[in-house]
Amino acid sequence: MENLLDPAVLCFVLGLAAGLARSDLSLPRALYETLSVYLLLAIGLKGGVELARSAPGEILLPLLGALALGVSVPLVAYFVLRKIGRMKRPDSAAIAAHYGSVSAVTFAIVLEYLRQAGTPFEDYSAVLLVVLEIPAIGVGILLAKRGAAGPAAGWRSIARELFLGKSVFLLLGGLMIGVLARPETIGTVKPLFFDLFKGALALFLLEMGLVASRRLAEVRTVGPFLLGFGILMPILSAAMGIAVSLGVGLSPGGTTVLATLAASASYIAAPAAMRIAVPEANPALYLTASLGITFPFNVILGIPLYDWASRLAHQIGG
Amino acid sequence: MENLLDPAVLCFVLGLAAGLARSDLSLPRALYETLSVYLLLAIGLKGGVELARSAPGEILLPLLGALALGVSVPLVAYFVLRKIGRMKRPDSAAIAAHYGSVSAVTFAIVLEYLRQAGTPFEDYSAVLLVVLEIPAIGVGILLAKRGAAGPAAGWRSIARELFLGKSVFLLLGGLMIGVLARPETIGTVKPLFFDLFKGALALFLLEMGLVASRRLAEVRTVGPFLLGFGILMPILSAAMGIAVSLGVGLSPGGTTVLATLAASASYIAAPAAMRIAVPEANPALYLTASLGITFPFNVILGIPLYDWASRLAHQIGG
Amino acid sequence: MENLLDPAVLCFVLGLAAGLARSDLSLPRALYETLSVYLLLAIGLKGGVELARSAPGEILLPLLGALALGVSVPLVAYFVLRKIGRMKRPDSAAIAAHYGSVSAVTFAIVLEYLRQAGTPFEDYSAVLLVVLEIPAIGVGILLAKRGAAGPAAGWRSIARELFLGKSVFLLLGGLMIGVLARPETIGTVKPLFFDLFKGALALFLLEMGLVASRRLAEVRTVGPFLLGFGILMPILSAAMGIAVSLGVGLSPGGTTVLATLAASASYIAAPAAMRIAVPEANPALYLTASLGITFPFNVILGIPLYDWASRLAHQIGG
Amino acid sequence: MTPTPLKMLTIVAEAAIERRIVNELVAAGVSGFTTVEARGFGERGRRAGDWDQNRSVRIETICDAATASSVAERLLELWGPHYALIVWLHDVQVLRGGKFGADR
Amino acid sequence: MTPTPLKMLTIVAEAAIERRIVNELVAAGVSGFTTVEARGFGERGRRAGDWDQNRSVRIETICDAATASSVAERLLELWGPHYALIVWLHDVQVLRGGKFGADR
Amino acid sequence: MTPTPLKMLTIVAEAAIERRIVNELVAAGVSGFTTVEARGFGERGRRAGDWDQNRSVRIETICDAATASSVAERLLELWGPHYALIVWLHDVQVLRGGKFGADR
Ligand SMILES: Nc1ncnc2c1ncn2[C@@H]1O[C@H](COP(=O)(O)O)[C@@H](O)[C@H]1O
Ligand SMILES: Nc1ncnc2c1ncn2[C@@H]1O[C@H](COP(=O)(O)O)[C@@H](O)[C@H]1O
Ligand SMILES: Nc1ncnc2c1ncn2[C@@H]1O[C@H](COP(=O)(O)O)[C@@H](O)[C@H]1O
Ligand code: NA
Ligand code: NA
Ligand code: NA
Repeated sequence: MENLLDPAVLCFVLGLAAGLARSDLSLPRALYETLSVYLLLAIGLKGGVELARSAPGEILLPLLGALALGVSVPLVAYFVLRKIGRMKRPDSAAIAAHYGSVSAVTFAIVLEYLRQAGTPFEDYSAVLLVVLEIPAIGVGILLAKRGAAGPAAGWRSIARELFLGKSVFLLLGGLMIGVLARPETIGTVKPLFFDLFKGALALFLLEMGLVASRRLAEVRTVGPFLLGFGILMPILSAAMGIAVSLGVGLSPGGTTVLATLAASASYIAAPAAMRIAVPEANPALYLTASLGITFPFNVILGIPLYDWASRLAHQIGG
Repeated sequence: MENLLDPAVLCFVLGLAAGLARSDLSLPRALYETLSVYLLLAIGLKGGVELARSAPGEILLPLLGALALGVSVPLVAYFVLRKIGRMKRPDSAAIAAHYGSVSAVTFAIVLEYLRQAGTPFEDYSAVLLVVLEIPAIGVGILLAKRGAAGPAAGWRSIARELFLGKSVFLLLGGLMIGVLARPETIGTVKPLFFDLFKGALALFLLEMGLVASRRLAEVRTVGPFLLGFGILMPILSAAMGIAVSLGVGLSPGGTTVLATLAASASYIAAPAAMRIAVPEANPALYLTASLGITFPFNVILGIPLYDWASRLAHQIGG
Repeated sequence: MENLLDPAVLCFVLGLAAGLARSDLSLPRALYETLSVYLLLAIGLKGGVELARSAPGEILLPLLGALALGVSVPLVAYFVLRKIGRMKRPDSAAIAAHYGSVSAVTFAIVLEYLRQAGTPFEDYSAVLLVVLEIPAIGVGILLAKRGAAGPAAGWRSIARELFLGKSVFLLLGGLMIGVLARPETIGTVKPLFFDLFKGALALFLLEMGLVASRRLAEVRTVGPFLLGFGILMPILSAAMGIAVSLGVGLSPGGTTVLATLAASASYIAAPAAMRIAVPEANPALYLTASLGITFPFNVILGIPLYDWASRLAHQIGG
Repeated sequence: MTPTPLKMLTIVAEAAIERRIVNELVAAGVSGFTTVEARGFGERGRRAGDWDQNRSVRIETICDAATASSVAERLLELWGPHYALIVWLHDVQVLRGGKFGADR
Repeated sequence: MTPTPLKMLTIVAEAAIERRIVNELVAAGVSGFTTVEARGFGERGRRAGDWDQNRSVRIETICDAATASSVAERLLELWGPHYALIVWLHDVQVLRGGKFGADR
Repeated sequence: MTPTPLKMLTIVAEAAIERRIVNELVAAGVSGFTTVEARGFGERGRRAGDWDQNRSVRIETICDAATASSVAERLLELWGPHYALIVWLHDVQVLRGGKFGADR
């Protein structure tokens, strides 16, 4: 329950409450956009600075593990959605892409969680985040189009949407700046990009709470199956993430990170790409599942759970 | 005069000057909205952290005092407006509600003023702010509707407007987060919500200066009575605030705070509620009085005056 | 090449890359406006605090030198554009005004550059920035209107556009606040206006990169002459700036500052004024030259070059 | 497709009554509406749109002529006397009339 | 109420001349106008609306046909040659014509 | 100047397809268009406009009647089935018809 007493998590709960109570609290879209650019860039920057400290060799195996997750999680999700949920193919594929891809904000929260607890984790974690963003989206598109001529908008335009989309572009850009910039000069932007990070995350979570509450309000319309999926799928993905982590030799902290990444569902890159590549999928379904159910679950309960499980797995495994 | 040499107050003067000189300086509304959300939340948070340190018992009496002020100030104001100013009932009631309610920004400025001077004040001050927001608005609506069937929009929809309005919601939400969050984790959002507070206040005051200047430009149209009211009423309210403070045993610093709260006029919660509950009141009147006259007066001259009077009262009383 | 490894410069490059690759990255205009207000005010504030430390006498000569530059640079630019470039009179005059005036952001970057390198510079540098903004715009208008009845919009309305334009107004306002405010109270706004400055500059440069990239994309349409002008003119102006600096006795750091100011081209005050005073000039030309060519050149290569030349000149001269 | 003639009802009002206007539209059974942020000037003075108390919204809804007139009258009756508010109508052609309830 | 037929004059122009356009409208005696932020594309290229120099405004004013035409002509004459600017007219029906000077 | 009668085609669509709509307009040879940010409500639910996935744009373009109809049909055909999208037409008069290709 301690996680609930973190101010950023409390801000999220406040936003949820405001939305559910139909308060007239609203934040300007310009703030939403600004904070999301800021957070992506800052996550990249921090990740880049840490990456510069790590040895190139040690990244390879975890990277391959992340890639394997990025492909297998959406396949499992698709199977569950089609066979158990009996959902339509495009909807299943689009939702699967969301759950295979990742949420940068959830990543930021788990890192803060570990820092707070004093748990160390691998320096190259941000690379795992970047690597996990895209593959699942490709898998989702392939699943949607099986047998069809190709994605509605052409592969080229989808690839551009992905690699030039703000999410990947800013994370990668930030990473590169973090790696390239000399340490002395990084210090000059530290007050904005590092010291304010947690506060900005809290403010963003307030806004996310408002957005999520509107999605949550639609849960009735999407049916009980998707509600269950939105909670059980991340737990399943986290378990897969823990298994892979043990396999590639991550530390307990790193295991929590990879489990949380696997459990998180994308709400920036995947919705944008799916809307264009699989227009026949109903956005209400994937947005409600990803943002209305899984995101709140992960932020409030999931992360502590995955951390507990990761540590347990290491105790048993070690 | 020293107050005038504070950078935040100077920013307000700069904004006023820009507006009066009809400079093309303008700040985006998204910034106005963002800063007002930020300030309300930060005031709440800080207040909550301080509140957590204070003993529950000591709050009771000052709270009752604040409530008494919140009811009596609008009654006095209404009397003055009706009998001396000969203004229409709805206008008088709406203006009275503004002067009985409070301005969170003015509250923030007086706290910075006291901190700068090293004057201590009660830990639970933010609770007084929250408690003073609403009663006067209720009083104002009752005054406007005396004998009538009820407020234009129904009591329920007005209550929701008030308690779920962004002003009360964020202050209360911030307070609760400040009380609930563990001290270690509050530290992580300190750079944004505490360290930047005064600078953000300065930027907000720049914008308020621009908004106030447009209101000030309308002073001619509202007549000399309202101009006088906008300066003398806050002084009268401050005197009432000082009397109550002595009665409930506040420190000199706390007295300055309560006097300033009494003297301040609302420009977020009250205008929103009055526009809906008393549509026949002319907004030009209450906005010009509250924002064009009283707010600048309090920021520039009022606060030092109330502080001086509070200390004097304590010397005489003590 | 070291300058390229500064995070703010790298952010600019990232923005340029995003724009040229046609990424869907975009920042809200409200952020652009907010950051430009913030930067102008912060530059003024910092400048004012430093100015308060300098002796009034020592400013006079450098001030006159700056004025001379502000008049002579646009004359030289106009001559080049008319005689060598064979451009139309209004276009030449408008472009000349841009190159005679200055860019506050370029100024901020050169100051950070010098601070990073530990090179001292004169305390009153911000005054030179303010003084250089306007004269060249006046010269440009006169050049455009030679023989004509007067500027399209009347001198009065142009003067108001200039002195009440946000650029001059905020710089001057900030300067005055910085000079007037008591040092203890300036400390309270330091976290926002001083500590965050470099980070905010980096974020602004990301956005400027996006804007510049669109201008850069138009370079084909403006022809090779303007491309050459956009690179060679700032070098020529910087040389003039160095000569004047030696004449008025600036330090090596101060010489770099004045050279960079001379080399920088305005993109806030001048475009706004020229659009109104010389409507027949084609904005695509001056915006592309100033923002698409000269600004990136100065940020990436120009500043290190001017610094090197300034130090060389002092070694030879000294 | 032959275009179906319908009415566009446009409303410019102060933001304070946006929610209530929308409720009226929904109650009148319109099939949808589109809102943009606005500022402006009118009988009740300048609305500069730079803070809560002086911003406006511009709402437009396509519906049949009868609904358009009756909603317009009702809005003016309810809020015309006390709020910054104007409404106007004009003719439009839509391509899929069914969507707007034209063939109900 | 029988609706009064009037003209809607809509102006899309670069933001640099907004203040001056508004002055012309006021000088022509219109009863009000509504402004929204816009971006777009035309003869003078793309106006992406993301910084001061490339944003546009869309201003609409309801007035009688004669005023609408004469203002439109005047704006095009004054700023058509040098600024991004288009104007168009269309017929509208308003419910309280008096407010727009229709029965002056 | 005698005003030239032309058509205004207005499109309200979810932001995800803005770029592609604009490409269609350009391909159809319109002389320009004007875009504003919008939110709203329709068949496909509420679009509150407060984050990427639920904002809309309102695009208007003046062109001849034939172009207006054919573009409208094409947009509805391409994206009507899967995206939040409505289009409508109305008559406008412009003062410098040549600019809009009216006398081509
Ligand atoms: N003649 C008009 N043409 C266009 N918009 C108008 C006109 N009159 C008023 N408005 C708009 O309607 C709002 C309210 O009008 P009013 O109630 O007259 O103050 C104004 O703020 C304008 O945005
Ligand atoms: N055919 C058109 N339809 C709608 N808006 C247009 C059209 N042509 C131009 N515009 C708008 O008017 C602005 C100025 O047009 P222009 O002077 O042709 O560049 C453009 O940026 C567009 O916003
Ligand atoms: N009847 C209508 N009148 C005006 N705008 C509408 C109407 N119906 C839909 N819209 C707008 O078009 C968008 C997409 O409509 P839809 O595809 O029906 O959800 C909505 O979000 C509204 O902004
Ligand atoms: Na995932
Ligand atoms: Na009060
Ligand atoms: Na220059």
